[in-house]
This record gives sequence, structure tokens and C-alpha cells, in this order.
Amino acid sequence: MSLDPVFIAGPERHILRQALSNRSFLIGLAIVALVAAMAIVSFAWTPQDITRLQVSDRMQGLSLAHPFGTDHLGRDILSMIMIGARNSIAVAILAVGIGIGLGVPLGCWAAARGGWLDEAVMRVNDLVFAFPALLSAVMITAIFGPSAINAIIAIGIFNVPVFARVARAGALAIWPREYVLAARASGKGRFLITVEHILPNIASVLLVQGTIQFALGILAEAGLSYLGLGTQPPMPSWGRMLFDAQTRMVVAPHLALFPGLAIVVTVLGLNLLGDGLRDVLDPRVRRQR
Amino acid sequence: MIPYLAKRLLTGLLTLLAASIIVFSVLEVLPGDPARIMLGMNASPEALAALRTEMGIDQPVLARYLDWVAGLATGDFGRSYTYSTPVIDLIAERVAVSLPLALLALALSTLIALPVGVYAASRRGTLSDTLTMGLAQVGVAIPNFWFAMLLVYVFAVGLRLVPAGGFPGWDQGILQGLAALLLPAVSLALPQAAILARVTRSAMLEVLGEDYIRTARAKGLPRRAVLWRHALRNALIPVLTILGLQFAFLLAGTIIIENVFYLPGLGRLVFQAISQRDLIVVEGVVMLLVATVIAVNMLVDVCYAIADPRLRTAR
Amino acid sequence: MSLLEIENLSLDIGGTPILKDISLSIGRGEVMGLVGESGSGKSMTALAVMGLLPHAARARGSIMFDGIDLVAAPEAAMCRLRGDDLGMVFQEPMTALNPVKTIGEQVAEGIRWHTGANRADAETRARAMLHRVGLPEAQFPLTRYPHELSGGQRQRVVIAIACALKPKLLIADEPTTALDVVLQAQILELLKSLVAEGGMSLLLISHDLAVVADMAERITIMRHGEVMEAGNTRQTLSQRAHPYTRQLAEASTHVPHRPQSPGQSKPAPLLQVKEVVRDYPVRARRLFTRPAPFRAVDHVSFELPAGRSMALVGRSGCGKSTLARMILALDRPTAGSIRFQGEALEDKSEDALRPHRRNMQVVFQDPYGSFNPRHKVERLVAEPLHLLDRRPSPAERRESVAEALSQVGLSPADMEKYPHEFSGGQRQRISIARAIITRPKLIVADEPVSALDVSIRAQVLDLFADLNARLGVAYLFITHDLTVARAITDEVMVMHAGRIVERGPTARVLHHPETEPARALIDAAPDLERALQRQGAA
Amino acid sequence: ARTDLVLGVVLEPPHLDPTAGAAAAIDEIVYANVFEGLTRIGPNGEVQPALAESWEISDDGRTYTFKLREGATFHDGTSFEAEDVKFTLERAMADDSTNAQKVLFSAIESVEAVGPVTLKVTLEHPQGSFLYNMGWGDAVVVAPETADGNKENPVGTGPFKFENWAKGSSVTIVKNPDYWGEPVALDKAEFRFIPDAAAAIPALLSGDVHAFPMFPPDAVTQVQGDPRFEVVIGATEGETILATNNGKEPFSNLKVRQAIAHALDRDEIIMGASNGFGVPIGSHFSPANEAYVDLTGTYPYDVEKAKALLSEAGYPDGFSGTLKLPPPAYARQGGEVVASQLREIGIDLEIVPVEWAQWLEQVFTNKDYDLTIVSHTEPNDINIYARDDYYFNYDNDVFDAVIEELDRVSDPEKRNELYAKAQRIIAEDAVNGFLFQLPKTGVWDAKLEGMWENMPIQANDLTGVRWAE
Ligand code: HEM
Ligand SMILES: Nc1ncnc2c1ncn2[C@@H]1O[C@H](COP(=O)(O)OP(=O)(O)OP(=O)(O)O)[C@@H](O)[C@H]1O
Ligand SMILES: Nc1ncnc2c1ncn2[C@@H]1O[C@H](COP(=O)(O)OP(=O)(O)OP(=O)(O)O)[C@@H](O)[C@H]1O
Ligand SMILES: [Mg+2]
Ligand SMILES: [Mg+2]
Repeated sequence: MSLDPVFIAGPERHILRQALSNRSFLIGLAIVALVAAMAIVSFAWTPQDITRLQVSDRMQGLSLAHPFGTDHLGRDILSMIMIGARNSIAVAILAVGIGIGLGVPLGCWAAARGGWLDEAVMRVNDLVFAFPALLSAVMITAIFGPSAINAIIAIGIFNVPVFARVARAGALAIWPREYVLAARASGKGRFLITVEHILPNIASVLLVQGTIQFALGILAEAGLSYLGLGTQPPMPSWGRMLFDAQTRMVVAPHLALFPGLAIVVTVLGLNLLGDGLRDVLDPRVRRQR
Repeated sequence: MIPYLAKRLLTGLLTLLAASIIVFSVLEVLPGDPARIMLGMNASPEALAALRTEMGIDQPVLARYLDWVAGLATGDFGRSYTYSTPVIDLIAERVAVSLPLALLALALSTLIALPVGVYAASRRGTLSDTLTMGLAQVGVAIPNFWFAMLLVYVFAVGLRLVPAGGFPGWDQGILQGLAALLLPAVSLALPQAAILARVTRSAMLEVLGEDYIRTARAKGLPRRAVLWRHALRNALIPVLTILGLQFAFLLAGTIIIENVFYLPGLGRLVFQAISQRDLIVVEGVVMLLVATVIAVNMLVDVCYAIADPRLRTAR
Repeated sequence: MSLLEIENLSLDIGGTPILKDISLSIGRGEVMGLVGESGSGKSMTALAVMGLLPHAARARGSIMFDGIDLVAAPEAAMCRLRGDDLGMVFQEPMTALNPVKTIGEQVAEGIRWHTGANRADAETRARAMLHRVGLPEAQFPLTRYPHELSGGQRQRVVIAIACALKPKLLIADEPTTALDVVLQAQILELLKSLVAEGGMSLLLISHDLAVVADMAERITIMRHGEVMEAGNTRQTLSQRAHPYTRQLAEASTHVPHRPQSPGQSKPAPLLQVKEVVRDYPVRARRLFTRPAPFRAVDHVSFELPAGRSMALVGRSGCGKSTLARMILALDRPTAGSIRFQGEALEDKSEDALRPHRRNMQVVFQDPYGSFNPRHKVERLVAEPLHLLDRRPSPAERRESVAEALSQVGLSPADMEKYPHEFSGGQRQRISIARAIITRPKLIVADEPVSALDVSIRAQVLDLFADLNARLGVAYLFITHDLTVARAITDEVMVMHAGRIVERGPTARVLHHPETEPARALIDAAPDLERALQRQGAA
Repeated sequence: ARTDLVLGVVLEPPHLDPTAGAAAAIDEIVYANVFEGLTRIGPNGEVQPALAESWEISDDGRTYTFKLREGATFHDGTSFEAEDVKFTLERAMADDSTNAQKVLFSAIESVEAVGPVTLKVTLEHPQGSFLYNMGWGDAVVVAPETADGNKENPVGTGPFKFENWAKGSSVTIVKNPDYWGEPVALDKAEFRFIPDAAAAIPALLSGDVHAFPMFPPDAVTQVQGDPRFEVVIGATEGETILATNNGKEPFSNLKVRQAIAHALDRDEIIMGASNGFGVPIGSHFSPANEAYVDLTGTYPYDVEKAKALLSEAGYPDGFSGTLKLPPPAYARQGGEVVASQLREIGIDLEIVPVEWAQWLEQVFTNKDYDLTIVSHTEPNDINIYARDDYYFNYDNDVFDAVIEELDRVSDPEKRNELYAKAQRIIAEDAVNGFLFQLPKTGVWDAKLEGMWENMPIQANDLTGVRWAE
């Protein structure tokens, strides 16, 4: 990879070189890129159109036509996994998006204002944390009905306090830095300082946390779908496929094998990527979980 | 320490109160009429009305909320709509499964993770470190229900070593009970152990880089003594946080595992109660779990103070 | 034969050479000073002796200690030596002790390990040792935890650990750098007496020539991983035969040339501080009683005329930085008033403060922490331009930045660089450039040179003096280092426990201190000339 | 031979009183085992005597005189008498009754205990199904002393006594030594609740559970051919239908409904929904019933014809709608197949999975739906098509008249004819998509005898079950 040095000056160039020599990062990146590519390709092409069922072809083993076999309704499992990747990624990204979109401003705000506001935000955070996440997801889906959207909301809500905490902790560590004092001496207000000084310096921590939450989101989506509370048919999802496979595991173990591996590999990839990023961006930051 | 705990207790109670409002109002908007569900499709309107009066769900919302909270405070969780037994009895029966399961899983994951984490940290960069941490990385990525499926097929169906599921009840003997909880506990524990091992290792590495480790070595202590006497206790502090989080997670997160192994635990109870609109049971269980999370967090804080003398006086 | 004989020691870490052919020897009972600027390899030399080098380090050459080659010795043999025959005191007292063990345990641990003494015996010995370093059991029971001690007290515990078994060689790696001058003097005194009574040899590492000159019979000067010069301390430092030695010695006694001392005529006061108080709330230890707040600044009043340079000196924690933050309107006083150019600051809103901020800038201690690492120099230096009423165009902005950079002796081309591409001294220049870009009337400088090596410190002080002369900026210099105060200020204020206890012209206060705190500060301050004189007398 | 049995059932009952709840899970445990009624439903859906030894029907068909068993006792030791039956029926009919099937008793005018073992029931009008009705679980006889406690501690007259209910886990019943009739072979039976299809397989394979009267059809393939187990595919009373909102455009259009009927390939649906088990049906009637008429050929699978009908109806490009699917596998999986098949003729269905609670509220109560898939498991329930306000929104006077007549006629031959007529009417009207009869995929230990093959009523009658030597 050759990059124009004009664009990457300063610390970034250094980081990129480090990243490209970090084993975790590279393996993680490769896996994630593969899964993402699979998801993107699935929009344009899948080996089989899975909306047309061929029930007579059900539960076939591995073959050239169906490299991963077919499921109980005769759908091509490879195609389902490809589309399922799209679904998993979308749910996880949106859930992380909700977490970042609400949590980071909240955390930064709490850190910038301090005092009772900080206290209040953190208490609300504790309140959300006190609810067992999965249970709350079950309740949320019970109210609004099971669907991918509600899974996103359910997972997203519980991402908010995670990011709020990380952002607040990061911001609190930056606020007493001398360059923030210098910026204040230059008459900059809390908002401007947050945007110019705080956010760029906690971005790497947030990025690392983002990949962790992304991986957790994929696991959570799989779990919810497995319980029948997440993505709904006919949209395939990895968790749902595992649920369907479970009753057929003795006769057709491949039904459970491939979706399970898809989850493991994707989550593994994201975790490796996160680890790598953390090593590269912020070797001193302890893992925030 | 004491004022700190008192403050924690107070905020804990407030959190609980806020939680009770949230839980109650969330369940208020749940679609579905519990009476209709009990009596089925062909029930007559009179029968429905009679049942609603019997269950007390024709009262105004506020009255029911106050009634409920007052009940909670005195340990009266109300009566299940569907089972028509006191909710507290239902919960007690289920806790007898969920709590031992969560504890067993926690014990397993701790017993596996701590030595592995310390070992890996002490041989940082060696092949065995890379291998164990690679394995842990995979362990973190495995969904526990999938792992459970695999375990059932290997150990229960294939080798017939343990029951495939179900729970005989503690009155059938402690051993039988433990045997039934073994696979569920393992499938819950292993992914958790993977996380814990990673946290332990990185906490150990962090601590091993501290100045006081160098001081200890400068005293002439050999590596092993430095590792166990100086590093581990400091590394325990972040590990404790994760342990606390995990217990709450395990207790609630057994829903899936209880489904895979059809264990009559809290998770199954609440899952079933939600689908049957047995709201009072849902409310009771959720409040119990929230209270547990809060209590465990406080316990973790106390453990912090024991592990870290700075907190004993500083706060 | 010498106790320690280092010969041709070379070291590389991950392929980067760190030490090149170091040779050094210490006789029994001798004090050897090791000086050099930051990064010159002093600590690595010490760690090589202790066998505590970082993982990736590879050492070649020989280190003979009492007949044993430490480079080749196996770990088990090193464990027997460390803590018994070899003791080491580290730089950072705040982190060198295990926070979860009592000080008694930490001192006794080495004793038990090496002598096999039982718990009670080891504790008795530990108690005696702690008593010896000035921590008598009556006030400091063995069950204290490190966080219950101050920095100086912790450093005493570290020394107690290192000296518990009367090592043959004690290595002290910058044992006082993190402490204020008064504490530094006490700790050095303690080391000196321990060495004297135990017949130990001491390898004292420092970047401060004055400290070494006072303590050491022989000195080794390092630079870039090489030994520049070694020999008798007094001779070496008074003859200054080696050019690097000369450079170091001159830099540490450097006094900037200040063209004209402002006359006695009193210009209008720029800054008026009246009866300022700042309280910090103290966390409750008991449930229902609110503890009295901690008073960090206690009824401070003074005036600073325009164009003058004033020093604020005092021991660590006496409230200097707190006062500075209030003057800069970054913090509000609990009581009292601060007037800048005749207008009260303490009750103004952020917006109303803007015109004043333009005339009042700040330079901080830490050349690394004072810049956002993600911004380029241009953006960093231009930050205060935000205060101008009219937003400058990009071209104007670059022009101002270029000018400010040339004022501090940097090239305008440096605008395109990131702060990490500069050395510590250059960074401090950038920091000053940022402070002068709005042409302020007052610069508050909080320990602006204490993190810099002596030679760089001299350059930065010159720059301050020069700017004062050329631009007529007034300074409030916060420092605990009296040489800085002496070098570039007209007036000195001595602060103690939140109060200003003494104030007067610099020369007067430094030579004839009137109050106890001022005298303590001045007596404790290391001074190369004085030290050399004393060595000569001895 | 062994005398204990562990039976896997899908659902845990909310309580154990069959006269106070609709849940089939109650009957699946206590019916015929713990509780008995005047009559009982036999293995093939026939009415058999139970606590009523015999009966006489007056000529106008309005008075039934039952001769009751002598010597029968309740499990608490009290004797069974006509007063108990009178109490039972009057309790079920009362205004504040919480009996879920009050309609079963709606024809009763009065009940009279003529003697200890003689009971006279007078009806307001003749009711052909009265004896059948008295065989329902909702009509079992309870004792006045214990009726209120039956939810927790059921006390009946049956061959088994309730022993223990481990909530969330299992119910255990044990042999009643004082039973009036032929003693049962089992000493103890445990009903274990295994809601998850996936959990059923390991439970069976590992020998934890001996029998699943309703094994998940999807899982049957896993044990077929295994000599340890017997797999018996029987019939239930569950007509699985693509229920259609006849009151809503465009489904109110007969041509549209016919088009849908032509577009459904039942074999493929059965394959997808229940693993190939289940008998195709063409109307709302159980093939196991002697009055059954095979109407599956009324609208044969024919995509072209379906498209043509759709064009005729004014929808040449099809239309879109929703398909609400309740939780059971037959609905969720069958729904995917149905949606795929209807897409072939241009009907684009959005699948909306719903929980039972939502299904009851949205579909059943508020009739807010286009299509749904559900299995109607009540026996002999074709009369629902005559109900006003039923969720199909179907109204046909001719059909209503047939059902009305059925109520008055008790001659079996005549009744069968009327049933046939009723089946034809709704088949031709294509009221719903008639898919298949839900199979009873029973799987049990090969050494077990006497398990019911079919499920004419939702019950697990263990009276004849024994282990082979
Ligand atoms: C509402 C959505 C959920 C949220 C916000 C959530 C959040 C979290 C968080 C913060 C953790 C880390 C805590 C710890 O490590 O102790 C975690 C761990 C975990 N969660 Fe969830 N969770 C959700 C639902 C689920 C579901 C439905 C599953 C189903 C399988 C699940 C499976 C896991 C697993 C296996 C872990 C172990 C951690 C790992 O693999 O890194 N979560 N979850
Ligand atoms: N763990 C390490 N890995 C790689 N390089 C290191 C490591 N520790 C120190 N160095 C490098 O070794 C060189 C010498 O470091 P050393 O700590 O001995 O300097 P020093 O003279 O003690 O400086 P200071 O006065 O700042 O303590 C420096 O250039 C430093 O960057
Ligand atoms: N935010 C705060 N909350 C409570 N106490 C504080 C706070 N900031 C400073 N203090 C206390 O106020 C006192 C004065 O602190 P300050 O930072 O002004 O000292 P200083 O003279 O600048 O010391 P140093 O030379 O070490 O920088 C110290 O005892 C410090 O512990
Ligand atoms: Mg050093
Ligand atoms: Mg300060």
C-alpha cells in the first residue's frame, strides 16, 4: 500500500506503519473485510435467490451447487449466510451508532459540565446498567413485537451508557491537561474545547470500544434472533439459522455448523481488530469493559 | 468507608425505586390482556370480567402501582396471574436453580481464568502465551448457546455422561442436581472464562510494568514471589470489576441457556411470564434482578476496599 | 580493588544502541556521581548493574561486583545479590511502593527473604530501619499504607527498603527529582549519613550538577550513552577541561543578560490581587459532619506593575498553581478580588473576559502536555487568535504565527510540523510563541523550565529575558527553583501554606531572607559554586 | 416390567383445573388420568361412558337421564354422587363462572339429582353434540369440597392421583389404589415440560424422557429408523388453515380467495411446515372423523389458473398484504412457504411474526389482519364458520342453516350428511386456505404399549399404557 505522504503527515503516518505491522490488526482487518465484502456482494448476487423456496431440495449436504448445503426449506445456506452477514452487520452498526450518537455527547457533556449534571447523567447510566440487558431486550421486543429494528433499539439503548462512560472517563482525563487550560486561556468555551481538543483525543478509545461493542452487538443480535426476538423471517439471520438447525442437528449438523462459524469468525475478527487498534492507537489505555 | 457505603445504599435504593417505575410503566403498555390469555379464544365476556376483578387488574394504574410497591417493601410480590400462587414462591423455586447455576458458572470461570491469565502474563510473548490467548480470543467469540448445543450433543447424547437437560429438583439429591447443572454451567462459564482470562492477563501485564514491581525485584524477590505476592493482588482490582459485571450478566443471561437445557430457572420463568402476560411475575423477577445487580455492585465495592487500602480511607 | 568495576559496557534495546563502551568504577565506601542530560543512559547503566534491564535489552562487556560478573550471572544469583549487597532507590516515590501492602511488610519482606528471619524478627529490624530513616514508629506505625504518606516520607520508605540489609553498593537514581528543594536537601542528607555510617558505596545519579557536587567525591559525566569525562568532582567541575563539562557547568549557573533593569520608578499596576482566598471542599469521612474546607490560598494580596517580572516561589503544594489559575480567570476565588488593568475579573462572564484574556497568556511546565498532539504547530500557536474580535484571514493568521515563531527563535517553516517532532526546549519555545501571539501585557509562567535539561533551560531563560526587554511583557514566574528566580525576576514573593510570607526585590530576598520559610528554601537550594567551595574546604 | 413413565409435553399448564382455564396443557395432564366426566372421548374420537355408566335420551331429545357409577370415590376419600355432578354443571353455568367453554353448557336448562346414582339433565332445545360435550375436559366432575383448590391440588375420580408439581419442571401423578374401574399398569407418571423443540431430541435420545406424544415434527427424522423408538404419525383435531379476513378487500372477493386456493401447493407446505407429516385437507374437517369428505381437489394446485383468477378479480399485477404468524413452527415455517408460493402469483406478503398474546388481540379479537396461519385444535369445530363476528368475517346464511339443523338432529347418519354439506360449502367458498391436518407425531420407547395414536382430544390418556416385559 502506498500512501501519499502529504495526506498522512505527523502521528498518523507513524500509526499506519505500526498498524500494518500489527498481526492482530491485520488478521482482524482481513476477516472483517471478508465478512463486509460478503455482505456487500449479497446485495447484488447470491448463489441462490432465497425468496424462492425449493422445499424439495431440503437439507441437502455439501455439494458444488450448494457449498454449505441447504436448509429445511431448501434454501442455499451460503446465500443465507451472506445475507445474514448483511443483517448482522447492519443491526450491530446501527446499535453501536445509537450508542455512540447518544452516549458520546452525553458523556462529553457530563464531563464538561461536572457537578450535579455529571452526577445525574451517571446515575441514569447506572440505572440502565442495573437492568440485565438481555432481559430488557426481551421486554422491549415483547412490547413492540420482535423485529430487527427493535433488536437494534434494544441493543442500542444498552450501548448508550457504555459509550457515555468511556467518553466521560476519557474526557475527564483530558480536561486537566495543560493544553485544555491553554485553550481556556485563549477564551474557548466548553463546546469548542470539547470539539477541538477532547473528541479528537478520545477518538481512539472510542474506536476501540466501538469494535468491542460491535462484536458484542453481533453476539447479542444472534442471541436475540435465536430466541426469536430479533430479525424475523424471511430475512435470514445467523442466530435464527442456529435456532432452526437445532432440531435437526443429528441428521444435518452442517445446518448448525456454518452459521455458528460465521458468528465466531466475525466476532473473532472484530475483537482482533479492536485489540490491534488498541495496541496501535493507545498502548497505555486499559481495556474498558 | 461507612459514609461511602451509606451513600451507595441510598443511591441503590433510589435506583431501585426508579427501576420500579420504569418496569411498571413499561409493562403497562404491553399489548395483550392477561385475562383473555388465561381463558382463551372462546371465553365469554362475563368470565373475562370476573377474572379481571379477581386478579385486580381493573383498578386504576396509580393504585395498582402503590399497592405493588408497598407489597414489594414488605416482601409481598403479589400473586401470579397464571399460576395463582404467590410470586415470591415461584421466584424462590426458580432461584434455587438459577442462583446455583450462576454461582457454579462463576466459580468455574474464575477457577479457569485466573490461573490461565496469570500464567499467560508471566510468560508474555512466549508460544504458550500466544496459544492460550488465541484460544481465549476464540472463546470470547463463541456464542454460549451454540457452545451449549455442541456440549449437549457430545456429552449428553453422544457419551451419555450427564443429563441432556431438565432439572430433577434438589430433593432428588445434591449430586443429581449438580449433574444437571454441569453442562449449563460449563457453557455459561467458558466464554466468560475467556474474557476473564484476557482481563486478568492484561491487568497483570499492566501491574508488572509498575515501578513498585521493580522495587520488589530490587529487593531480590524471585519472579514467582513478585508475581503472586505483589502483582496479583493489584491486578485483582480490574478483575473484580469484571467479576461483578459477570455475575449480574450470568444471573440474567441464563435465559438462553435455561432454554437450551430446559432448566426451570428465573430466565425461563420471566420469558414464559412475558409471553403469557403474567405481568406481576415479570415485574417481580425484573425487580429482583435489578436489586441483585445493585447489591452485587455494592459487594464489588466492598471487595475493592478490601483489595485496595487506598479506598478504605480515601473516600 | 574497586567494589564495582564496569568495563566496556554496551547495551542495545531492540537493536537500538543505548550505551556505548561505558567504563566506570566505584571503590568501597566511595560516593560516585553520575550526571548527564535526560536520555543519556544513566538509568540504563544503573539497571544493568541491578540486572533489571527491560526485556529486549542486550548487554555486552563486564560488570564486576565484588568478584562476580553481573552480566553473566544467572537470575537466581542476581536475586541473592539484589536487596542484600545491592540496593536501589528509584526516582518516583509516588509509584515505587506497592499500594496494597503496608510499609512494614514492604521493608520486612526483603529482610525475611534474604536472612530467613521469622516475621517478628524481620519486623523488629524493619522498625529500626524505618526509625533510622526518620519514620519513628510512634508517628508512623508499620501498618501505614503508602498512600497515607507524603512524597518525601515515601522516599524514606524506599530508602529503608534499599538499605535494610546494609548493602555494599547503594544506587540512587535521581532520588530527589520529584521532590521540592527542602525535601531534596533532607533526603540527600539522609543518604549521606547512611552511607557514612554503613560504609556503603553510593552511585548517585542526577541531572543536577549542584546536587552531585555536594555529595560525590568522584563524578562521571555521560552524554548520548557515552562517558564524556570522569574524575574527582571538584577538579572536574572547577577545571571544566572537557567542553561538554564546561557547557553543563555554565548552563547550570547561567544568568541571562538583562539589558536594563527597570528603574525604581513605579509604573501603573497591571495586576492587583486583594485578599484572595480559595477553598477546596474536603470529602466527607463521616456521614453527617461536613469537614472544614481546605484553604489552598489564604488572603493573598499583591500588585504587579506593568513590564515587571515577578517570581512566586514556595514549596510544593503551597498554592502557587491555584493562585495562578485564579489570576488567569480559569478558576474563581472563594473570596477577594483580582483586578487586571483596573478591572475586576472574578465576576465576569466568559464573554466579558475575552478582551482581558488577549492581554494575559500562560506558559505551562510540561512541554509534552501543553499541546494537543493532534494539531500542527500553526494551529497550536494560532489558538489565542480566537480572542481577537475580528477573525484573521488564513494568510494573516499564518503571518502572525510566523512572526511569533521567529520571535522565539524558531523557523516559520516549523508551522507544518507536529509537536512530537520537536525537542523539549523547542516545545517550550512553541508554548511561548503561543503565549505572545496576541501581544499580551502579562504572561503567567507556571514552572516553565523545571522539566528541561540545564542547557536547554539556559536558552529558554534567555528567551524570557529577551522578550521582557523587547516586548515589555510583565511576567509572573512560578517556580520552586531559586536560580530561576534569581536569573530573571525583579521581585520575589515567597509563599507558604497558602499565604505570602515574604516579598521584596529578588537580590534582597535571596541574600537576606527574613522569614523561616524563605530561609529554608534558600538554604536547601543546591548551588554549584557553594558546593564546590564546600568540597574544597573539606 | 417397569411401572414408571416420563412423558415429555411442550407446555406447562398455568394451573391444573380443567374447568377454569382454556389451556390445552391442563387437559394434557389431568384429563382421564386425574379427572373424569360423565362421558369420555375415546382414542378415535368416539363418545364412551365414563362416570355415567349409561344414559337414556327422551324422545324430544331434551331430557337426558344418566345412571352413574356406584362405588366411585374422589381422591380425598369422599364418595362420588349425583349431587357432585349437579354441583359441577351448575358451577360451570353460573354467571360468575370462569369456565373457558361455557358454551358447552349453554343448552342446559336444569340439572336434577334424582337419586345418589341417577341424574337428570334437561335441555332448552335438543343438542346433538350434548354427550360429546360432556366428554370435554371442561366438563369433568369435581367435588364441591375441593373444587376451589383444584388449580393447585386437583382432586378427581380418575385412576391417577396428583402427587407433585415442580413448577417450571414437571407434574407427577401416581396410581390411585381405590379406583372404581380397571386399575392402571403404571405406578407413577411424570409429565415433564420441554417447550423447546431442540431440547426434546437430546432428552429423548439420552433416555431422560420415555415418550413424547407430540414430538416436534421437524425432529422426527432424527429418530426415525432408530430401533429404540417407535414413531407413530397420527391425526389430531387440528385443522391448519391459512385463515383469511373475508371482510377485507381484496380477500372479500371470492375470485381472489379461489386464486389463493389454486396457488397453494399443500405437499410443499406440509413438507416445509411439518417435515412432510400431516394429511392435506380441503375443508375444515378432520380426516379421522367418519363424516370427513375429501375436498382437496376442489381447487387443485394450478399457478396459471390462479393468475387468471386474480386478473379476473381485477388484480392482474397482484397486490400486497400481511401474513401474521403466531409462534408455533407449523405457522412460522409454513408461513414462509405460503408467502413464497403466493409470491409466484403476484401476491406479495409481508411476514409479521406475532406472539400468541398479540395474535389473540390483533387477529382474533380485533380482526386486524389479512392472512394468518393457525391450527384450530378444538374437535368438531366446523360450527365456528357459522358464528357471527368470528375472526374470519365469513357470513353465509345457507351454511348457518346447516349448522342450526345439526344442533337439532341426533341421528348419526343424518348428522354425517349435514357435516358433509357444511364441509362443501366452506370449501367452495374458499373461506380460508385449507392446508393440512396437524399430525400427531408421537415418539416413544419401543417397549411402551397403549399410547394413543391419534389425538381426537387434547389429552394424554394413560389408562392403557404399560411397559412390555
Ligand atoms: C440488549 C442487548 C445487549 C447488550 C446491550 C449487551 C451488552 C453486553 C455487554 C456490555 C457485555 C460485556 C459485559 C461483560 O463482559 O461482562 C456483554 C457480554 C456478553 N453478551 Fe451481551 N448484551 C446484550 C444482549 C446479549 C444477548 C442477547 C446475548 C446472547 C447471546 C449476549 C451475549 C453476550 C455474551 C456471550 C457476552 C460475553 C462477552 C463477550 O463475548 O465478549 N448479549 N453484553
Ligand atoms: N524500555 C525501553 N525500551 C527502549 N528504549 C528505552 C527503554 N528505556 C529507556 N530507553 C532509551 O534508552 C535511553 C537511555 O535511557 P535512560 O533511562 O537510561 O536515560 P536517563 O539518562 O536515565 O534519562 P533521564 O534523566 O530522563 O532519566 C533513552 O534514549 C531512552 O529512550
Ligand atoms: N482541585 C483540587 N481539589 C482539592 N485540593 C486541591 C485541588 N487542587 C489543588 N489542591 C490542593 O491545594 C494545594 C495547593 O495546590 P497547588 O497545585 O496550587 O500547589 P503548587 O504550589 O502549585 O504545588 P506544586 O509546586 O507541586 O505544583 C495542594 O495541597 C493541593 O493538594
Ligand atoms: Mg533516568
Ligand atoms: Mg503547581
